[in-house]
Amino acid sequence: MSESSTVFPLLTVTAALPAAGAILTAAVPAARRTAAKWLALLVSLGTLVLAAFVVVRFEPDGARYQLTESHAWIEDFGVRYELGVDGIGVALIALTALLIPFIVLAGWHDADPLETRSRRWRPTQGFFALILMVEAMVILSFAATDVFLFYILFEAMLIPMYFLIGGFGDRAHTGSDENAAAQRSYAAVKFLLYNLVGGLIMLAAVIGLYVVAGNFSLTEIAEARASGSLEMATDTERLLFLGFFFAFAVKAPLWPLHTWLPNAMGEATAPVAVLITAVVDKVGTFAMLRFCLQLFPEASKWATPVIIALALISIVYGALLAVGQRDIKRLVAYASISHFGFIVMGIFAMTSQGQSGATLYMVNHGISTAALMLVAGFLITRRGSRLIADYGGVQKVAPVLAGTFLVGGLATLSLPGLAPFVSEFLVLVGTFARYPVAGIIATTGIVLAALYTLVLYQRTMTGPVKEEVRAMPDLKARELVVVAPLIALLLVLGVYPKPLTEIVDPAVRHTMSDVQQKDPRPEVEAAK
Amino acid sequence: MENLIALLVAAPLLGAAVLLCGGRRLDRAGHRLGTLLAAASFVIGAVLFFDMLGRGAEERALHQHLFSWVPVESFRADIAFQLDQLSMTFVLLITGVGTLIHVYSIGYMEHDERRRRFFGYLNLFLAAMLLLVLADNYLLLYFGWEGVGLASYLLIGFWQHKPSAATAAKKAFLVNRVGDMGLSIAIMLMFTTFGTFAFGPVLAAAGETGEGMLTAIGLMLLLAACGKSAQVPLQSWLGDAMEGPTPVSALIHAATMVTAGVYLITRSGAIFNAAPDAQLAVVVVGAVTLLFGAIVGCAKDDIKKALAGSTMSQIGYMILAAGLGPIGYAFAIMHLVTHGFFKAGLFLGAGSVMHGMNDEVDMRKYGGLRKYMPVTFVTFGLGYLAIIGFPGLSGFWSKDKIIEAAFAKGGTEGWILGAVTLLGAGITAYYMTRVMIMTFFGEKRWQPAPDADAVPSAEPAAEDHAGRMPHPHESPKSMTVPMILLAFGSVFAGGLFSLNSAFVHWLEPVTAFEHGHPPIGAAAVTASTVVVLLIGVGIAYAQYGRKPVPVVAPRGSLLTRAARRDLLQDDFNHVVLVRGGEHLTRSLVYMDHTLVDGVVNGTAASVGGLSGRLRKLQNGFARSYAVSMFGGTAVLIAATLLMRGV
Amino acid sequence: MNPVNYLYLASLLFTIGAAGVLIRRNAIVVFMCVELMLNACNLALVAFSRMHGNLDGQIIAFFTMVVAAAEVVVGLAIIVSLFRSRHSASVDDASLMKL
Amino acid sequence: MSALAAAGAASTGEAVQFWVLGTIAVVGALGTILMKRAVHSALSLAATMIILAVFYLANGAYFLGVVQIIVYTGAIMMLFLFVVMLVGVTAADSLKETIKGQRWLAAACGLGFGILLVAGLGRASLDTFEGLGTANAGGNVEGLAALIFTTYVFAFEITGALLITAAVGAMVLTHRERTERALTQRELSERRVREGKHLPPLPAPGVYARHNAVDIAGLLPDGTPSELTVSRTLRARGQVRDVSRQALADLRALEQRAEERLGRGPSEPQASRPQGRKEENAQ
Repeated sequence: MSESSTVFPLLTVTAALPAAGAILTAAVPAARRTAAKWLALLVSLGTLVLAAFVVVRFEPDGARYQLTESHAWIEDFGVRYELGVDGIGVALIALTALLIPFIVLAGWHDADPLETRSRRWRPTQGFFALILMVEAMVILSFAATDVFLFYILFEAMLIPMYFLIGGFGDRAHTGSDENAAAQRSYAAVKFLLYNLVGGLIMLAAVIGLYVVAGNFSLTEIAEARASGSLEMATDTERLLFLGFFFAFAVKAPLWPLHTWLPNAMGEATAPVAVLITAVVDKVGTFAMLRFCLQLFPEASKWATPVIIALALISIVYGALLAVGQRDIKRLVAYASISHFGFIVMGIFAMTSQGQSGATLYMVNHGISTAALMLVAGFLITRRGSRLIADYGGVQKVAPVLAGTFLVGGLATLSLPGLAPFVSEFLVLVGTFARYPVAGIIATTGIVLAALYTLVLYQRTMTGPVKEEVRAMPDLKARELVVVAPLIALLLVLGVYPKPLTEIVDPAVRHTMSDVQQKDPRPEVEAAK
Repeated sequence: MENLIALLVAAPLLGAAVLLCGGRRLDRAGHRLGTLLAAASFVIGAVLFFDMLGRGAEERALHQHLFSWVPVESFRADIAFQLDQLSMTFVLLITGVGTLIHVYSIGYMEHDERRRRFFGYLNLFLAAMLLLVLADNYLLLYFGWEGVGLASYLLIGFWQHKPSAATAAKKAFLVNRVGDMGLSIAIMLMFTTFGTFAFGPVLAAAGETGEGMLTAIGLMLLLAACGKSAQVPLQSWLGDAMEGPTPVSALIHAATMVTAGVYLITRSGAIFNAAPDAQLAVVVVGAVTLLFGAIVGCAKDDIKKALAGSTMSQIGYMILAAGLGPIGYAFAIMHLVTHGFFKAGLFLGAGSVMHGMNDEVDMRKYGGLRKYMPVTFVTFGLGYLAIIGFPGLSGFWSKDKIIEAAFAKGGTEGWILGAVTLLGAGITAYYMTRVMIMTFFGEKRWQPAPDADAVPSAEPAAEDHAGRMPHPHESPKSMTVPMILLAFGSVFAGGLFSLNSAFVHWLEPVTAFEHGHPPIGAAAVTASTVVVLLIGVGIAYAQYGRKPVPVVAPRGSLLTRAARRDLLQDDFNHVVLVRGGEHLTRSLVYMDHTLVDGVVNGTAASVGGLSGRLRKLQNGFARSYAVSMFGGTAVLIAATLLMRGV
Repeated sequence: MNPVNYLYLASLLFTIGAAGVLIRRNAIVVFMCVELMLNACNLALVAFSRMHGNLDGQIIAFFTMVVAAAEVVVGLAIIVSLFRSRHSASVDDASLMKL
Repeated sequence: MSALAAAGAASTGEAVQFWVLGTIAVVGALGTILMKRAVHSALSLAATMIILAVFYLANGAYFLGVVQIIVYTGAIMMLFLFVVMLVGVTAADSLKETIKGQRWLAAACGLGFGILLVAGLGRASLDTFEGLGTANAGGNVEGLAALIFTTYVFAFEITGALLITAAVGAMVLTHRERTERALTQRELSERRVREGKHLPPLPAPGVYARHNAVDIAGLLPDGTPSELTVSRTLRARGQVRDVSRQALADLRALEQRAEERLGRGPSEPQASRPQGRKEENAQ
């Protein structure tokens, strides 16, 4: 890409603001905990505003990558600090910037120190600083068009996440504190190891790509591939593809690389769990769409059947396991695995419906999971237990909580009128158009989704009121502020997703042309 | 004028939004607002109706395109409405009956502290149902389809503290979901086949594709219809759905929602007409359900469940008729409408009875109620006559036509179907008579209601009556008036529709109509119908009218016991699906923990062990390290030399 | 005679020195062996300088000597302090690298 | 040996010199690694180094040759000897191998390495030797100086820095700061009393001494040698000479010589000797 960078480095600023905010938040003295919270909230809101600018400045029908910035970084290896967003990136940046304020707000009290150890002991500051740091990295990775830069972010993200999972566990744990701490660190280490392994394999592939292509610029390589000036031996391409895909599949997570997610989401606090599944994991699926398909179109097509199969397994398997869970958060985690299966399937269905559906799915799943998980978090903090069996009849004592929980659940089972339905149906249609059998099998997922959601709702919210929950207070103002906008968003996007699809579609069209795929034409037309 | 269509949906939707988000301050006025908006919707419907009458038969259909819903490349789903005669029929039925039931509920739910939410749900249902029938493409229809499913879920489980209610609601939703699977697959098939799923293009192009594809689509649609309309094999939820408040049973599970399947099939007539196999499947499903429901209805002692069985079988009639193709569509819809009237009436009557009997639902504990609640008795009686098809009443006209059409199907099929429908009519007469007698005639068999916690505590007026002898009384006006109106409907609607077959002509532009000619003349069919009917009534009277009804149900024959348990179909589900599913999930959870996770942990452990072994090599003696260094250098040199050499 | 023999000699000495480093336990002797190796290198360098006909080789050898001197000084100092602390000059006694 | 410039090809004289001295050098090297005592190793290394110096000269590296003799053999090797004296002979000197398989590994590596080097040299085409005639034309030292102060000036400076650092480092390492005042004799004796052992001064060595024998432990009444009598350093070096047997042997030798000196007649011995022999036979 040429040196021509936009007048105002909007993307950099959008990512830099939370980063700076993180440092400031971390610097807040121990006594001024509330100040740190407010600071974090304001910063995240500011980022949201900047993200809104990004969305506005982005012209759907303009160039493929917009708001581009390009600066030399490591000349010797042709590594450049290269940013640029297509519709997909814009959508996901918007999602990230949108969710973080809610996460911050929902985690308002999650990191309050139970005891004051020392004057320098300030977990709260650390908690919010880490969240902001993650936000910065995620946004930047959605905007990075330099493979190496992306890789760095992809890996660096793990560090704050590791501390968020391992350092700030869910206080509603079963058993002794030591036991809980052990489980928490186990989850954190598991998360780290899984993603590191994936990352290392990806690193190998990145280096391999450099050896083959001679630079790291996604745009240049993609153009070279498209124009045919850069030939790759079939095996090379496939190996590189697998290297990239493995890392993304771990992050996504795709069966059978999924087992870190339930632990991580179960042990982390609800907001962090949302951060994991709704924001960070999206980087994986996003990267599949942006890097795997653009850089290795042939290999992608070659691997498609296997990946579709894995995605199918994830869908059904995740849903079935969700049915079998006894822990609310683990249930949501497995539900997410099922949903990620849908996303991956949509991406590799290689139809425009599938891919726009997948992109929408990323956004909608982010919102719906956030709604469900955060409400679940409120529920759990009230009762102090994650076990479904410990609840019952909550609906009677806390109707608003139950109502929001139900809406979140219905979104998860993708009820029409709520955002996830649109994306899920698009994915299904897109897949069905090319792989009818897969499409049909995947539809069983919607029944299973209904099963685990409604079972969860029934066991926790309905039935006779349990003694422990009798005194449970309903949602407080802060919590309503968190949940209400999310639900509103779900409804709006469910009925009027057009703005989103308009941003996404051109990018999808580009991707489709990258992989030289056309939507299968309907029989009737084909007959004519 | 077509801009009004959106208002039809908007009015109840607004009501739902306001009532559900409104909070407690609306508790006092909530029900009025809900009823008002339902009525408003009805008025709009009526206006549109008369406007429609004002136009010629062909240009009656109205279209309104609000906005594009999901535009992705060739995938175009719009929020757009289509109001033709078929939709209009439903609109009037839904809003009309809906409004009446709103009114009824005002009285019925009076003592429930969550009445506001109840009305919110009812409005939500109306909106969804209207969306379903007004949609101009299948995806939007799917929207409404799931919407009504949601509403029914919420309403069945309205008394959520009752585990049975919660379970029933969940069951209903799940079974419906299975059906929805069919619908969504059907839509995908349409999209891949026709490149669209709007009614117009799809139905127009139906002929252009292979019959196999059409059959597939048809069967998928049928699956959907089975789910929503409680047809075998997806009927199991309807019985349990009676856990919901009675008005809900009347509105959703008798008059409107459960008939959505019939609407779907009729609406997709073009597809079915071109796919005889699918049609056959439809007919078979209808016939089977017709008998199934009827038999179940005979065995139930719970008045609502008995009525539910009858609903099932009546819808079986409609489905069957719809399966007959052009000769049947019109009658299916006609029976649907009349059934909407009298079944709603019957349910409201049942509700009124329960209202008077501390929510006792067991008919064996009724008896001789006609003196205590005359209005209920009369209206219920009229409904009863209508449903058994007593000549001159609504049910007679519609059902008789269906039986004729069944015979007119021709060939052995025709005979079989005709026989089945006739038999069904007989059984209907039997079980309805049974209900009638057990409830209103004979001596009192009232029992003190069991104490409150066994009985659903929040069912209105339950606590205060608990443990005391019931003192049956007529229900308040708000409840009786709707019953009376519905009774009128159930008496005259059929006749009205059949005046020089107005209804058929009304629908003809939408569902092409061709006259079916039964091999035996229409008169003969009618005659036989009446005969069968009388036989059924006679048997019932002999069994229940002559000798006193035992309060505790006798063990009964094998068939009876099976029928009491919904012909064991439910148990089958439980054993195969529920148990099996539980085992499957449990084993999967175990596998996930041991196998998938185990592999990873195993690798980690082995790596640890290996490194432990490698540690032994590091003996800490500088000289041995030096050796290794030296050896390494030697190897390197050797390597370089070899490289050079090569 | 071909001066290349000097190189052979150098390599021979180097090898001997290396072997000595490996088999002797006395730190001082080990050091001597290191010196021997360095000297061998010097010889080689000098021979090379003769071969190429310029003095760079000798320069390098000179630097080697300087560095060797420094190394010896420091090394011996270390040995002395080690001996003071643990009354032994055996390299095996300093097996602190063991985990 | 050429006058001022090592010619490309070596003269016969140089050849002779090479073979003779080269052999000695190798022997010296072997001695370095095989001699038991560090002192001997040092000396044989010195020999090797001197020979190397000669070779330098032969190769036209006059400056280096001289430096080799002065710096290496003169300074560094002396330093070695000093340290050896300081440390003395230690148990580490024994050639016995303590690490299992170390020696074989070392031998294998060394052999392989050597073979590799030789092979490498053999493969390389090193037949053309320019000779230093031109380079040394202006004198070897001048040539080196010209290079050092032009091309290699930075390296030169840095080596200067290195040397200084090394010197300082050596001082730091070896210098022992005395933190507390040295104990006076009185304090020492008081401490001895406090500790309650060896109230009297340590027993003296050198019982049975025939020369000033600080390394002979004194004998306790029961005839066993007492370590206490020997200085700590000697003990550390393991240089305590075993007394009991040695001393008796010396005693016998003493008596014998005394007899010879006194010149006893052979008779008694002859008389006595058979008896003694008988006794021996009897025993």
